[in-house]
Amino acid sequence: MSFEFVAAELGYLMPEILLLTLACVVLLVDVYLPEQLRNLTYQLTQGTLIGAALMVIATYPDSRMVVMSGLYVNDAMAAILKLFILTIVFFAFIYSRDYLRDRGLLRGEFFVLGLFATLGMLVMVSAHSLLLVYLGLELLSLSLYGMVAMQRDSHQATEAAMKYFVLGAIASGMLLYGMSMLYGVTSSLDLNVIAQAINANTANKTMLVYGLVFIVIGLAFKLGAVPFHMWVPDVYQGAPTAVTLFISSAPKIAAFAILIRLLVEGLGSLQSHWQGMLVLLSFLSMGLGNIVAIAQSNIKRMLAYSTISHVGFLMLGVIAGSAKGYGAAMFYTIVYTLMSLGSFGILLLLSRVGFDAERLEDLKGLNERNGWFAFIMLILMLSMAGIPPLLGFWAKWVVLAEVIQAGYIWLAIFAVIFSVIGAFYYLRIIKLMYFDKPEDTTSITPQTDMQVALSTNGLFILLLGLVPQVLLNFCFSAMGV
Amino acid sequence: MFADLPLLSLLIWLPILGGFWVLAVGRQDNSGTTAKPVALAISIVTFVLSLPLFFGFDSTTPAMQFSERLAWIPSFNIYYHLGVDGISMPLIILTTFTTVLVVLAGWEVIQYKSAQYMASFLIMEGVMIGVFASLDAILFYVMFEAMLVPMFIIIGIWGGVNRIYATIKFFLYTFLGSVFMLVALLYLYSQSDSFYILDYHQLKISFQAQVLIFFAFFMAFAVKVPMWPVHTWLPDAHVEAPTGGSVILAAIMLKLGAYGFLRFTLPIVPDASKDLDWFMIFLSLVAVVYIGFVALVQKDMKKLIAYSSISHMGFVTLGFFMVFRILANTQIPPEAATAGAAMGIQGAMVQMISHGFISGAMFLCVGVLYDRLHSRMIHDYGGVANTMPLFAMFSVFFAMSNAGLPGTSGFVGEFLVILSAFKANFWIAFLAATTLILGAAYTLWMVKRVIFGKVHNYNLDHLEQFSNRRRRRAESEQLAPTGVATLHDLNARETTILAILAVTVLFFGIYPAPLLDVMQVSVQHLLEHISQSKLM
Amino acid sequence: MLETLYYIIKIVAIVLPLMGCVAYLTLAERKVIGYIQIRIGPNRVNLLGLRGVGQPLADAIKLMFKEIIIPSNANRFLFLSAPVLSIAPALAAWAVIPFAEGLVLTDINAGLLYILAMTSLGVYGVIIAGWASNSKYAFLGAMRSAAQIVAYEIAMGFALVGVLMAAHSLNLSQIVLKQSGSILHWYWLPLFPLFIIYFISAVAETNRAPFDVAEGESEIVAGFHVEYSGMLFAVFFLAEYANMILVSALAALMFLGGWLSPFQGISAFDGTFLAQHGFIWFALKVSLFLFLFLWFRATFPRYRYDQIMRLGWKVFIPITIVWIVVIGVAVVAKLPPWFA
Amino acid sequence: MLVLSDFLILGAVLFCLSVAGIFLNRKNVIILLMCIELMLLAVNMNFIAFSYFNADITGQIFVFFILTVAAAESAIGLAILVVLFRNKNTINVEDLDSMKG
Amino acid sequence: MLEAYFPILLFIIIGLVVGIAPIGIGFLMGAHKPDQEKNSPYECGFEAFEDARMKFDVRYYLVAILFIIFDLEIAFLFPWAIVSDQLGWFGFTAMMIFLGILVVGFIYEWKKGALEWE
Repeated sequence: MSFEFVAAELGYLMPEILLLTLACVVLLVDVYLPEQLRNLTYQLTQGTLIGAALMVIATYPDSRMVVMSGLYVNDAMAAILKLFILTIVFFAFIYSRDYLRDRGLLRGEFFVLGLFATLGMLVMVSAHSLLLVYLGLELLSLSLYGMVAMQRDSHQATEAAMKYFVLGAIASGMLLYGMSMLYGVTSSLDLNVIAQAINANTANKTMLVYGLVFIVIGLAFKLGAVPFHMWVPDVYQGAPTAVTLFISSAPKIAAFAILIRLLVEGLGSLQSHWQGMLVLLSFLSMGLGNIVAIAQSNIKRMLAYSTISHVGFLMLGVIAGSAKGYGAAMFYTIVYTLMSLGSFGILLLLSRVGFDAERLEDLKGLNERNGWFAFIMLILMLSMAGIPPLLGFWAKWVVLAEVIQAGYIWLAIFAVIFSVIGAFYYLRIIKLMYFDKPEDTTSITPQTDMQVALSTNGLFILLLGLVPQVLLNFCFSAMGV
Repeated sequence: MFADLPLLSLLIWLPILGGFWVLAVGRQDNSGTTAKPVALAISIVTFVLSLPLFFGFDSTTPAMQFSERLAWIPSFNIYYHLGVDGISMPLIILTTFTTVLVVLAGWEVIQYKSAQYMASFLIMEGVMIGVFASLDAILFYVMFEAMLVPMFIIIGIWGGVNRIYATIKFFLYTFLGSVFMLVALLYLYSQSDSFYILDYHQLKISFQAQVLIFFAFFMAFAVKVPMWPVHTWLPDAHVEAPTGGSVILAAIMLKLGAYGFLRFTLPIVPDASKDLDWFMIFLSLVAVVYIGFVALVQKDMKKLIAYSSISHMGFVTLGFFMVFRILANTQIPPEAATAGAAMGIQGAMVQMISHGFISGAMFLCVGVLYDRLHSRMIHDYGGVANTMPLFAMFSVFFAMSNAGLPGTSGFVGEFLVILSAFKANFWIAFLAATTLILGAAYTLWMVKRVIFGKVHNYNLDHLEQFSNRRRRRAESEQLAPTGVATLHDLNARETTILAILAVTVLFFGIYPAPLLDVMQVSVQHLLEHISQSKLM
Repeated sequence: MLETLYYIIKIVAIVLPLMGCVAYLTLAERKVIGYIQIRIGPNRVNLLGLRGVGQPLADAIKLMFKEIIIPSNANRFLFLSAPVLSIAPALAAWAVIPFAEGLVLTDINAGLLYILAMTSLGVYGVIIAGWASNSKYAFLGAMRSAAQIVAYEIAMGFALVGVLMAAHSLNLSQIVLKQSGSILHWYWLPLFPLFIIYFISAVAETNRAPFDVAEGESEIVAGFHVEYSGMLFAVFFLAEYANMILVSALAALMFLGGWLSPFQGISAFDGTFLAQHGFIWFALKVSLFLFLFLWFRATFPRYRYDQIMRLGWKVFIPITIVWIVVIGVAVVAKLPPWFA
Repeated sequence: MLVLSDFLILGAVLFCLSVAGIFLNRKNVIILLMCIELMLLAVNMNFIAFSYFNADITGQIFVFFILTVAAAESAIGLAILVVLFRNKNTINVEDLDSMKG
Repeated sequence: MLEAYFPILLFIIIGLVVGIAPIGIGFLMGAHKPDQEKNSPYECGFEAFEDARMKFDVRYYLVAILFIIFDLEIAFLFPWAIVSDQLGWFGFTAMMIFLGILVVGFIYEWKKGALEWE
């Protein structure tokens, strides 16, 4: 690899550069800030995200640009995913603020770690080299480990952090091992070169597939697909809800991005090999996720299993193996993160000083306590269950359409059966909110910005469900459909 | 003047947006003093707007009318495509009509979160119209599923004691059924690259695929109808639902399943339908006969009517799936066979409409009683005619029409179906005809026990504690007159509702021609599709 | 095979004098400190008529006959391996030290890296000794020592980065040769802060006074090796002094021009033996640093532990970072005479 | 002379050892951390072997980054270990079971 | 090139021998009369009443963690330092960014009191 540095190419990296710089600034500002000005950290963080988003828009590429000697790619997919990541993180911070303040976690570290995690995600999204994939992934993962462990006096949080750490590290190890095989066979870390080498049939197929297995396992670990999902429920349950919110939302987008970058852009010609593996992972994830979720009494844990099942659905789009299929998977990922964001947002809304809304019972009678947010939660849950015309339905719909197009009808049938099973536990939440009497009648009075944000989040799911083409256009154009 | 209005869109979106408006104006107010009039106004406007559909309808063409077509999801060739023909148009009017009555029915009873109640029904109305008006398969599916949510909420919030079990059962049953349809639609899309339902009617499909698609559709529509043995959600849902919910369920939602058979199964997979018609006929007859017997032993009035609905809907599916037998019958001339088949379908259609009116009316009657005494048990009543003569009159009338009394609309449908059944097979016709007896038996027996006989006048709430019947009886005689004895007759609102229904039932019973006319051409057209093989 | 033998002979030729130096460094220490404190120091064991010169030999023989005590509950294997782990790297590092031009066992390119690796291994001996002894004092001493070594290793590492930036080579001979010219070309001048920091860090790394809290006789008796006796203790002792010589040698190589003559480039001395490069200059420079070690011990009181850590983290590291930036500019700007 | 496959086999053996260590070890979290480290070293072994035999330097650059990340990872791992121990007074793997379901 | 490292291996072995030999001599020549008191760990005259491998200050951990990070930074600086003259201003700027981030972290831990020891 020869490295040619062209200063002008730095322009494409502006979002990342800005994020990194300002994350450092936030870190420094925070340590010098007196306690009563702590809000400034928050505002700076949000400003940073907005700035980065503007940069993404400013650097929106007309065509696929591979810069920095093949390390970094800026294409429509990258730009769109980045915008969503930044927006989702922005919302996540709005939701988290009061919760964190109540628990004494509203420290600069949370925001700085969040920003670094975001940076990691952006790097993953734009990675065009195994090296960058790895670095972005680790930057994200390490920040997340830290965020989970932030609640130092909580047994569960630290235990969750440990589990997350160990299993996350194993995942990285697996991924790396696979990458080493790819590198060995193709002598390059550049995804394009790898793809060409495989296409040209100069590469040793056996070793490639051997490496591919490890890469898929590593990705499955990171995504939380069965049977590599062990960490998901524990981390979701143990982490402070604000962190769970964070983990369950934007990082999925980044994980999706590397799934595409590695499997499709890098190893596209091995499709026949990875398709089979993904079919298995997807089937197991949808099945186990939905079935086990029914048995949960902790809502965070339930949502964790729901995540697992959604990951299975997401993979359906990738299994389809067509550009449209990838677009469908991208659509699914984005929609899922939006729903997850909103659902955990509601949980944060219900939590107060000294009280974490975690049990299913805590949602009882939400309709009487606050009809509007019960309605928002209703939308979110129905959307997760895939009831039309909400966005979640379209997400399931497009991946199913594509997987059927690809001929996997049996998989689609199982998918719909599992989603009906899944509908049960979402309905149970609606039941608790609407049909049961509240146990606790304290009114819910969130800050205005939180109200606005949550409402936007929920209504987005509802209204965009009526015109899904808007979002579909983004996803399909990103995949060049 | 209506020609250039997007009438169908209006019919769909007016109630839905109106529903949200009702939510907004009435959110602070449990009893709904503002929400209810607004809701009523919206439902009436919607009904009025639906009338031009009927009067402006060109019954000489099978083509889709009042069409609207907008690109919706161009990536998948999905259009916002609406239109009605002679099959769907009457059902839309049935929907708008019933909704007005339902809103009225909830006027006094609903005192808890009234705005949400009214809004749910209005949204429901819009969505149901959407189902009937959709010409795009995905639009249809979206509407078909979206309907579950308001109903889920209606049963869950305003329902009876076991409402939660019932509503979740209802939701999951219907949801499970319909997702298979989704897979089938997606498969059809992968074959035709289109979601236009009428395109599917032209599509050539291999037999094996047809069978699979048939069963996928069957899962969706049979649950909705509901056919035996997937009917078990219906009695539960009916029993637990508030009166309005029951009415909508019985009058319209069940029709969606039957409509689905007509719109999807028969024309899209005629070969599979033909091959499997024995299966459908068998299930329909089971519904007619076996469920009829089940209805006979019910103690709960709502349950009884629910089973009666299943039984009547069996008639509808029977009418649909008999056509293959009739067309294949070599003993009658082909023209007669075609006419007979058309008669069967038309009869089933009329049966659908009339059952919509009648079962709705019967649920309203039960609702009237339930509002007063908070019991649906037959044995808690008796001699109601003494205290509520007006009500008794209506009850008896609707019971008669439910049993298929000539002169009421209930008779027309049943008669036509049985008549055409004779052209298929005597034994089918014979078994179908038992409904005349069974229907009369269970309905009239219920009426006898509730309306006539000795007046029950004890305080039900007080007597709840005694499980022993004799002890109850003994207790009751020492109490001051309560119960049935204290009933007051129908008020003006209730009278109006029931009277409107009674007039309608009578009108179509005596003069079904308008209904049959609008259907005629569309049904003929449909038959052509059914009788062509779609094999690849 | 013959080659191996040849190497072994060479190695022995390095190790034996080195051990001799170590032995006599102990004597020198006692003597120097004695004189600084205005007393005589060891003067009883005469050898070749010199008073006190036999002292190290006598000490060695005494230690040989001492009982080796292995405390109960100690981890026997680790307990015994700790001293070996201390001394082996301290000796092995000499493999790449050039004593004069070309006078080096093996002239590898990554010499400095190798040295760094070897000196870093020394800390294991300390930690293992403290852990294996199963004694609170030993444990505490080991922890302190480890934290201290680790802290100063960073400062030391940064200082070495400065040297590398100036020399552009990891090869120690190259580093020396880059300094040729005159005494002003030696790196002590351009890298003055790093030079000072390197040497102080070296003192701390070897756990020598005034940074000897790990042993801290008056607080924790003897720190990590409190439980060691006889020859086990002797080996630790040897390791400490061998390390002292090693870091002095490194300081001489990297900052004082190794074997280069200080009179190089001064015309008055041209042609005299003083201007000749050679082992003698190297030895003198090493001796100078060793003398400083002894001088420190005689002069400074022991630092408090928090002062040690503060010095390492909050003074040395910032200074080294700043100086690296300064040198970076100088290197890129090709500042003469050192970076041209 | 050593050939590529020798290094790969060594790498694979190290990798398997680490995975086995992670999944068989039920006692001490620190051992888990060490196994993870071993796993990364196994990968490094692969990368360096490939880099050497393919005469391509990028593999070694990757190793450099892996080393760095491994250090950061172990730093975070140790930090989590410390808070975990302060909370639960144990670092026994089997005691990490407060969440079930 | 690897041959140059052979003497190093020899040297390490000899270093180990030099370490082991005196200990062996010590065992051979020295007395060997252990008793319980002699073998008990040093404890200022008290009986040892608990395991010596006790809990210790978390700061030691902290130092260890910081060390790992900083030492790695040095590992990055080494190769750069060697070729810093060839890289010119580009290499310099890149490394300054790297050092800058390092300094940010350093300031952070300083302000957070991770370097305090009292």
